[in-house]
Amino acid sequence: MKKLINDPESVVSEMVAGFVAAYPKKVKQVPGTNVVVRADAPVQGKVGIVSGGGSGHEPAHGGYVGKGMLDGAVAGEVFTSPTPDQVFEAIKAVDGGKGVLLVIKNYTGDVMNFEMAAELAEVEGIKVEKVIVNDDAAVENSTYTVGKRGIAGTVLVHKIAGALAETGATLEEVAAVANKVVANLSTMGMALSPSTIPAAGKPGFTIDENEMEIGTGIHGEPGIERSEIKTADEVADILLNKVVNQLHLEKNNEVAVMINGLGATPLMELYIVNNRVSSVLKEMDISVRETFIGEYMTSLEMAGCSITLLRLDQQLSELLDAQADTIAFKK
Amino acid sequence: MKKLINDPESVVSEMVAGFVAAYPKKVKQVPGTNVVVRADAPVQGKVGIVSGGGSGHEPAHGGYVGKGMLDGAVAGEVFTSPTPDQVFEAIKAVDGGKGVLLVIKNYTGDVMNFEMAAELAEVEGIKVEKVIVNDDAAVENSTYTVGKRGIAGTVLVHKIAGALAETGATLEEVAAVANKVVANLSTMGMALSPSTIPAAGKPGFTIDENEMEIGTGIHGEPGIERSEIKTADEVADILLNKVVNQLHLEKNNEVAVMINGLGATPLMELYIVNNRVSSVLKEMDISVRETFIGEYMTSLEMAGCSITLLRLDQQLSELLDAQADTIAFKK
Amino acid sequence: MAFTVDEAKLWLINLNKIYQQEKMYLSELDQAIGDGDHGINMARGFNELNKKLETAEYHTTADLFKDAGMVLLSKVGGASGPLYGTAFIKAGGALKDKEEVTKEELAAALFESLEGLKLRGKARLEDKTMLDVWIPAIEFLQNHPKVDWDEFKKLVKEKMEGTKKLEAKKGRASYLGIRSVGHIDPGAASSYLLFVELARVCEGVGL
Amino acid sequence: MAFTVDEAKLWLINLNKIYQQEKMYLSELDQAIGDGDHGINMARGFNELNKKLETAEYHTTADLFKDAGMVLLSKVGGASGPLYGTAFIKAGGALKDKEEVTKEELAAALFESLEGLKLRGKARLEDKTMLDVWIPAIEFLQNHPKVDWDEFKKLVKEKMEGTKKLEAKKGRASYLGIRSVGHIDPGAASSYLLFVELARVCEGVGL
Ligand SMILES: Nc1ncnc2c1ncn2[C@@H]1O[C@H](COP(=O)(O)OP(=O)(O)O)[C@@H](O)[C@H]1O
Ligand SMILES: Nc1ncnc2c1ncn2[C@@H]1O[C@H](COP(=O)(O)OP(=O)(O)O)[C@@H](O)[C@H]1O
Ligand SMILES: [Mg+2]
Ligand SMILES: [Mg+2]
Ligand SMILES: [Mg+2]
Ligand SMILES: [Mg+2]
Repeated sequence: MKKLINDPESVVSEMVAGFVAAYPKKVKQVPGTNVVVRADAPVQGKVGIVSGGGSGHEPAHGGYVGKGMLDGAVAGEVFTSPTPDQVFEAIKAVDGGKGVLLVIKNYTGDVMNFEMAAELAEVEGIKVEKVIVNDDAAVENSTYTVGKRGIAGTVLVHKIAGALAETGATLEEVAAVANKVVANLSTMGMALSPSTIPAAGKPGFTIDENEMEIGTGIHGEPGIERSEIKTADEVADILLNKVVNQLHLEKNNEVAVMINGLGATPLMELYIVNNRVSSVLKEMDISVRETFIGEYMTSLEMAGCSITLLRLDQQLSELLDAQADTIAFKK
Repeated sequence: MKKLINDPESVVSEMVAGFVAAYPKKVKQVPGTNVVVRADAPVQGKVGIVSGGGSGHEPAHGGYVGKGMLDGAVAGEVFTSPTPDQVFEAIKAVDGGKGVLLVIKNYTGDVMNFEMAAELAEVEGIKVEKVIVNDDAAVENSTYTVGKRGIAGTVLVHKIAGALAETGATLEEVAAVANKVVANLSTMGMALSPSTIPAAGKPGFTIDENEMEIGTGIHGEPGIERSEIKTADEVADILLNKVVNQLHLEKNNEVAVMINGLGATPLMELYIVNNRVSSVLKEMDISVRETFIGEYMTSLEMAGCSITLLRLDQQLSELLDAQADTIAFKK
Repeated sequence: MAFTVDEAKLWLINLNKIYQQEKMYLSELDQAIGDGDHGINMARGFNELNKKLETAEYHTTADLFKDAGMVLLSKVGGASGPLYGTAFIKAGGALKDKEEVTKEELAAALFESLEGLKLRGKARLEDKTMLDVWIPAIEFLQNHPKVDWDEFKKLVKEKMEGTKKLEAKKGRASYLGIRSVGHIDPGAASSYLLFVELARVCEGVGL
Repeated sequence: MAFTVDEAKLWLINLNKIYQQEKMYLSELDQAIGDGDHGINMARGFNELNKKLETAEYHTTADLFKDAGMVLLSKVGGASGPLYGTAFIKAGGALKDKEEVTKEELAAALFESLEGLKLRGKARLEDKTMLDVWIPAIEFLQNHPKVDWDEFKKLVKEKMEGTKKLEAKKGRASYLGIRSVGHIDPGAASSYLLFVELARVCEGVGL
């Protein structure tokens, strides 16, 4: 394991400290926690939005704290959901009187911890709504299982819910639009190499020089299936196909596209993937309103990428276009 | 070699195509070249700024094309300076009548190719100035050698020269401020793992599990010295020290800080490095006007980072703060 | 003989030692079918709990368990944090202010823990989770007026190992689908360790 | 006997084959003390040149060289592109419209190439660059009225290998300082190949 760290036990607290030190005009830390909130939090008369999860997904989630997106982000230990007390601190720090929306990625741990925090907040009289993001097309949905995971598409939920919250909308309205995004959102990922949790010291899985994993999540976990390594175009086709089918996209639909790097994959390769994605979508007469390419939701130093599509309508388009001024996402 | 590519021979052209397809409102490609220019190029009455170099440094340089930074970027083959004809195409495409500034990183190849392009442009009656960026503190300067390399600090030259060009300044003024940035700029890098040129198929150097390279550049080349792997704080101290000395920084100086990831190093680790950098600078009474953390000038999938400091004065501060609207750098 | 606050404390202190020892083993189980942090999470949480136990004084097992639950809740994280946290908080709640706890009372308290786990995690038997150890363990305690602790240890071991053949329906391992078969569930393993250590402590006082 | 446009063409066509063969070798030399692309650059440039030669017709060596220089300039890239490009353009310029070229004229043309290289790259002898092959090679050609091509080949080989002991002062290898010692300069190696192939062609026509 080769990492620029001091002590595996303190990576999260040092990361949060280094992050807050870099951007004092944009964010502040809730003392004694790994919670980061807008410098001007709580914003009175605005629904607060809190997200978070395990660390190791940077710039998620602290990078999305700011005007037009999140009010607060909670950083758990690496790949480990944050605890209810930390989430509760975030809720309290961002509540400006209109209630707080929790944007939760669909993992058992995240759901349970955020739920318990919501219960604590309600006891204190803070109105809380939850939206569960489950954009991962790799996992089958079933009433007997926990269902699909939340992965990179979550950033677009932050963007659009955040934009609506800026307009002074109610908690119910903000939750409704977040759920609408989730209903129109699909992501599929793949990995060429695994990532290593600092405290574990060795990678989450091993993978041969000529293999790749399809359907990986963002927690260094193995994917849904393993295959021979393929070209960028073939990979793009596999991922895109799954996502397009999942969303039942049709001619003349309009979408936003996100090509997300998982950590170690150069931007060059993401652009090459987009070269294929954009031409396939064009052939399908699906129009692309905006393309996001970069590292939005990573998995430490995993090599690989995910493709996200969000089907847009008038409302979602306008909110997507709205101003956002965060550290990792500016419009 | 595990890469998301189709053919090592065509990575650059596919990358440029995928890039331009993603951002049609911001950039356009000069047909038949790997040159990318502002969508509104040439901007009349504004000095044009062209930079570029080998590919593999993404988001440099295409990501910095846009209002307030570059007018054009030329992408050579991977880690290979672009050829004079391509640079010449960029100069022609961005000249709005006030001449063109070439921002060149100090490599023999870049200097020669850009110089030849400048000679071609002058024959056509286009006024051209050149600024050579040599911010790499790892390399000793000497009249007998080529001198210091240009690395991540180059992005701040783009930022500040670009901001002045937006004000309608003359070519001489823009070149002068670019040179002022260079005179106050210093960067030092290190690597934990090498990168692989697609067409070469294997890494540029090998490095043991318990070793690191100090003083690496951005071309997958070995560094200046090899040492035992150290903690993030120790690494930060080594790099920062060198840069602070190089600039002869003193109490009450004001600087901009850039912690640049070389490709595979997670943002988490860059934040941890900044945790140290910001506290050491504070102890030294050097004030930080702004901190940039992220992947600004990469070396494919190399793991490692560089630290850049730019000493600011009134003029540089104002230009640093000015608006910029590019794909990879927004203010 | 009875289970007092000292026994409860001994259980948790020993458990901490065990989770520190088994940190890598539990994480490796989690690397195979999850995200590889289960041992790290348990070791972090119980280490914090241990620090607390070194300084705090408790008069009742109920208070001890409630506090333990709160520490685990705020220090373990992930899926196991709210689950183990809930388990101890519920057990504490069930024991009220009793100073000594009989075997029946302990069984009843742990039954409340199990109910809490089910409510929080919504998992069922054979979903390949810690419940596959908890459900048979509590059933055994409730159905045997006099517990044969060796039998009990054998049972939880069997059930823990039995998760190997199951396909996960809950938790991260469920994303692997059929590929989750063939691996022991990490939470079942940590729960197995918890029950074995409970058995040892109970044997010691002849419960 | 003379060096005609056919010989010039043969030289470049053979050189292309050689650079394709030695692509990995030259890149490995460059990986040791540079950025690892020299073989890739040369192979790309000469491949393009070869394509051009397959279709274009030339009446003079001068035109052929000038065109070759332009192709190399726009296809090789890096440091070697402008250098080899310049070398051929300068040689072409020196040869004007001669249809046949004597040994003296060829030597004089290559001397112009060398002057171009020096002007463009500002390197000097023993800076560990291609000049460490070019300078002695041209000197030899100019100082020997009748060239012993075997001697010539021996000389350029020696000079190429001689770069091993030098510390680089120019080009990327200079960043390595003392660590550049012990490796052959990749540009010296590609220039060595260029001169060896020139010798073979000249031998063939008895120049
Ligand atoms: N819904 C659930 N009900 C009961 N136990 C669960 C549930 N989901 C997960 N678990 C248990 O939690 C364990 C994983 O814990 P841990 O690795 O610490 O958290 P995470 O999965 O969030 O990384 C699993 O092995 C399983 O036994
Ligand atoms: N200033 C110079 N003068 C002459 N030759 C040079 C000079 N700089 C570099 N070279 C030659 O160029 C070679 C490297 O070429 P190449 O690898 O293609 O370009 P780059 O160094 O830009 O990657 C070196 O081995 C050296 O022989
Ligand atoms: Mg986890
Ligand atoms: Mg090169
Ligand atoms: Mg886990
Ligand atoms: Mg090279």
